[in-house]
Amino acid sequence: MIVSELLLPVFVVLATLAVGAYLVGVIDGAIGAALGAPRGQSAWLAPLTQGAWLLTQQANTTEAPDWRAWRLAPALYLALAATGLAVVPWSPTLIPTDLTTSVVLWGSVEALATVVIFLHGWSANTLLALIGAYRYVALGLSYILISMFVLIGVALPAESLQFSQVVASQAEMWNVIRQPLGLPLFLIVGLGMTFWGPFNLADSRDLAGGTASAVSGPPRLVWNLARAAMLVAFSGVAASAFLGGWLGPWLPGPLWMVIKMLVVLAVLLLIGRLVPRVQPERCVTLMWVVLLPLSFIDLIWAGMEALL
Amino acid sequence: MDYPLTVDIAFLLLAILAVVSGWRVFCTDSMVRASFFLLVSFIAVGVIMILLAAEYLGVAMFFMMAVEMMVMATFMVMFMMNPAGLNPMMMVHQHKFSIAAGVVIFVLLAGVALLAEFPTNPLPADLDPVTSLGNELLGDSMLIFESAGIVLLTTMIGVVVLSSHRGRYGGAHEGSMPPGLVPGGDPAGMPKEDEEEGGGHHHCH
Amino acid sequence: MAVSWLSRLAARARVPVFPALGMHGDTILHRLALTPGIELVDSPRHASILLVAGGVPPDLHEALRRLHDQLPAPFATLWYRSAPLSELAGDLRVDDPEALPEALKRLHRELMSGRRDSSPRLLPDEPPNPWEGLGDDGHGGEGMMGGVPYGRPMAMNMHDDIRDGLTLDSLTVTLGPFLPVLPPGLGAKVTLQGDLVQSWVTQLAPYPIALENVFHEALQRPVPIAELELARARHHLQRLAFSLRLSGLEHLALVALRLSRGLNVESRVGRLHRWLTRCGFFRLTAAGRGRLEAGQARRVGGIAARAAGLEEDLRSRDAAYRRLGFTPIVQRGGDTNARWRQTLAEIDHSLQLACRAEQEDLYSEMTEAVETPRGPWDDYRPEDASDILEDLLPGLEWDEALTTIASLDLAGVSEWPLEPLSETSLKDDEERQA
Amino acid sequence: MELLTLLIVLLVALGAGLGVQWLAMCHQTMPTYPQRAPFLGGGLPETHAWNRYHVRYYPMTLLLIAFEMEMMFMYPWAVVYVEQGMKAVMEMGMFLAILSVGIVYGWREGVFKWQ
Amino acid sequence: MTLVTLLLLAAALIGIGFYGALSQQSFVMLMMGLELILNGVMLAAVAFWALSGAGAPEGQLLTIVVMAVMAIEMAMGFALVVAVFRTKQADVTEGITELKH
Repeated sequence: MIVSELLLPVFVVLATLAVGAYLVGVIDGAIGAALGAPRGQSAWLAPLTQGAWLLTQQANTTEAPDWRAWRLAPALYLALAATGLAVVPWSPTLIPTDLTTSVVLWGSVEALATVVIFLHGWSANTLLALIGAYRYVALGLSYILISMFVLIGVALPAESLQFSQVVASQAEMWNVIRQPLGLPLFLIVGLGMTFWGPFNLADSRDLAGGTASAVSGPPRLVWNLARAAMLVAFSGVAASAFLGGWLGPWLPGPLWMVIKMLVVLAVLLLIGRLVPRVQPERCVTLMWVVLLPLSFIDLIWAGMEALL
Repeated sequence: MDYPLTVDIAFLLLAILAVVSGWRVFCTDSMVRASFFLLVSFIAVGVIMILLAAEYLGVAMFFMMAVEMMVMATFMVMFMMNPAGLNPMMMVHQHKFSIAAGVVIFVLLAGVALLAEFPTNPLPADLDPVTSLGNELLGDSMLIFESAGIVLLTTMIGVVVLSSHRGRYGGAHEGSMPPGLVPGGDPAGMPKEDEEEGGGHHHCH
Repeated sequence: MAVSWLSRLAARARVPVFPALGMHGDTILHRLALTPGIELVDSPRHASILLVAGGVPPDLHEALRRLHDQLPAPFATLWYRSAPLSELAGDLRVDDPEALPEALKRLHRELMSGRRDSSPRLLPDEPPNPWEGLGDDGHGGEGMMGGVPYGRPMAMNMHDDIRDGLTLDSLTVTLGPFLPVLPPGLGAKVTLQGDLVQSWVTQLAPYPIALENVFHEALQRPVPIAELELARARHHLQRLAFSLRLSGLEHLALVALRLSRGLNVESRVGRLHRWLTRCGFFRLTAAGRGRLEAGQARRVGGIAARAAGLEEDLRSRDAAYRRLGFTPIVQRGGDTNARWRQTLAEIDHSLQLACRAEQEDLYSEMTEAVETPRGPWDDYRPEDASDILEDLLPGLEWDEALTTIASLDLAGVSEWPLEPLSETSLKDDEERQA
Repeated sequence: MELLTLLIVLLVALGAGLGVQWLAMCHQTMPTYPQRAPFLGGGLPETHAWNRYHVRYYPMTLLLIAFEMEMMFMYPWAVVYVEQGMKAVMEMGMFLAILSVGIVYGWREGVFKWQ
Repeated sequence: MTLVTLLLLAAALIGIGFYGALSQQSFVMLMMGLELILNGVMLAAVAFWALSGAGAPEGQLLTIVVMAVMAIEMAMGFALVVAVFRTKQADVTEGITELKH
């Protein structure tokens, strides 16, 4: 009883987080190599060696950082990723946290992520990190509305705010087909949330690493890990909300989840490498003027579809 | 209604967290920390709401307050001197009076809570809080719901008018000038600039 | 036991190298970017090796010391074609570009296994201002804004705002000369309000760039046009690669670098151009900011001038080019976007010219002047124009400002030509690894 | 039980994140002052970076907190949407239409631009 | 966790909020005090809803309305701060009272 209801879900979430974060490194390396980065060591080993190096490096500090916030921010980001992954259902019976409002809980994870990323940049007390932090707030406050509209879109046919119900409602047809605008918009949200690729406004190259520019050693390892873990959590949510979660023929449910999550991850990492960074001002305008109306349309579409 | 012991312990910890972080808001030097202490206080209250079976309200509290406190932090940093609290400071007035007022309010409310007899009507077992809230919104309280929309719209327009500097018609202070009576002339019905600026001088404490 | 296992794993990591560029050091970076097992990082905090590439002028030594001390231990410094600072006389110096990647990797391995100690700190361990035990609370601060809390004064309101009339604090910093997102050697005193550049004063001009020898030869005797045009295209491709890397398009930057490395008359940039258009580079990243006035554009010359609509190209005066039917390409706009469109168009044009010139075996005829990739070189070499940034950048957001700088080729031309690197070895490198 | 699982997951992740940082750092010495100076490519700042930071998108954030309230109403609405049918469509349509006016107005006034 | 303990917690939050709202000079800090008061009010509303109101939906609606009030108060408050700051460069409450003169 304890094992099946408590230990197993906890183990599943934490193991997925760890293995998933490692796989993010592997897939990203493989995509990079496929796109023509010079081939060094095998992609399987690269994340491990990088992690080992960061563990042996000295942790940098700045002149007068906000110590507690600075050390807490990476750990909190990791904890948020874990929370996000905990609401993802793996099969009709294996659901780590089956809150009746798990969709809303995921929304709060998105909102809190903005706070944590801001805190990471703010507490370093250096110019480049500060700019990165504030830029991210502009993005974080813009994508949140899009994400909520899109997720309400998937909650409509399910008549519930529970991810397990959302998955169950896709038995006939996956939401990715039923609401064609939803997944692309949600993927953009995911890139924003993990500040990956085109929406890397927080840790970008023009800021010499942005919020992470003054961080080295173990704190940087935790930060990178948390970012990858958040990507994993996001892919889990995207797979449940749009790709039918555990549903699928022949294979057992959790396996389908893994496959779908890997697909979402690969797509996200590919977009991250192919699209240039968007300028902050353009990014905010794009979110509010183009993507927000699109998410409106998605919601109306979903509403009509659910009633017919 | 009886709750299991774990819930009671959790409530106790959360209550302490909510009060302590609420208190820390006013005695920390860093504005960012102050905003996020307030956020922690809200989150603790949100978790208590979830324990009370108001799952939707509790979780919604997280995301509403995360956004609001994020905005709060940016504004705090914008407008407060020494926003990170590098130098300790105490920007308070009527300090003793405020403490007294706070204590009096607490004692009064606590007295009401302790002495008044409230009916005990726990939640029906089959109640789905979210559904009942949804039905209420679309049914009896439809008017509240729609008027909230109007009020929010007014807020949005007011906010834009007040805060936006560079509007469609140029800068905010220019935009507030009526056009001149003759082309290129002084704005109609406006006092001269120096009169308008007359009373302003800085207050530093 | 566990530690040795960890350090053995760490020794196999990609070598994180932070490059501090001296004179003409950027050529080696193009090579390192394509070398397997080396990672060029953006912040010294993310590096285990500081690579000083090229000679650093003595007036920058102080900045170099500051940079050197910012790497977290364990780290080492490697000097490539550069004399080590006097305190670091025992450091490793490598002059052979082919031995460099291996030297970097070996250095990293030695650091990780503990066979080499971390480089010593050069500057004394003192705060910028003494603070301990001073001031109201023993942390150096006085009152609300005064004093030097923890060693530095607090930011104060210095300037009125340029855009929206809220007069908040401004930050003044000196940037460079080793900031990897700026052209090598450029240093400036910048005042920022929020993320907006409020004022920019160029303090250190970027290092003069060394052009390929063919441009210097062209001033003495006729040279093959094909060679001249290929050298021009190579220069532009390398600048494009820098900008693409800045905007997060690593793989396209590598495409541009590979193209420039193996450039011949058969090469074409059409595919690169199409990719750039499709991925939204022109719309999302290089959007119309940093517009040059005609006067500024004429001062900068070259691509910047032609992107602003000035039809100025010394090549149209050369009879041999006229025979090839040369007419200068121009864009309207004069902003970042127009400059990159112009750059791509000119690379393409240069390659076509080179192709035809080689078939007809044409030589340049005019020797009193030559159009360099940086601008016209007639009586004078193109000079440094980095002070136009002072007019151009105020009001731009940080990202826009850097994109604008990257799109402008502002450094003067060095009187010495580029030392040729051998081109064969790198191919071997890559093939061996694959 | 669900909340307990969530709590354990959260605490383990938080603990792991803090633990990795703490374990590796409890042995090391404090970096020197020159190392702690902010990285500006060899340059130096004059002051602390913390300042009254001029956020350039503040009208957008204010618009957001007003607009975001609508989410509070939308989630419960989504649950009863199918049950209530056209009535739900009409009411929420009206509500959203009212609020969209605000967004359009804000856009026309240029609040999404850097001020 | 009973109704009384919940109300005590709410009272404590409201008390601290009152202290903050009355004592802080800065306008933004004053708003934080108001927020804390509303926090206590929301908690009390939910407590009544769960333990004393038999789950009447109005209890939840009241909480949402309080939240809306909070959002409006914040948005308008900050907009006012911006407008006042632009003309007066003041961020403390005394600076705003001078508008009357």
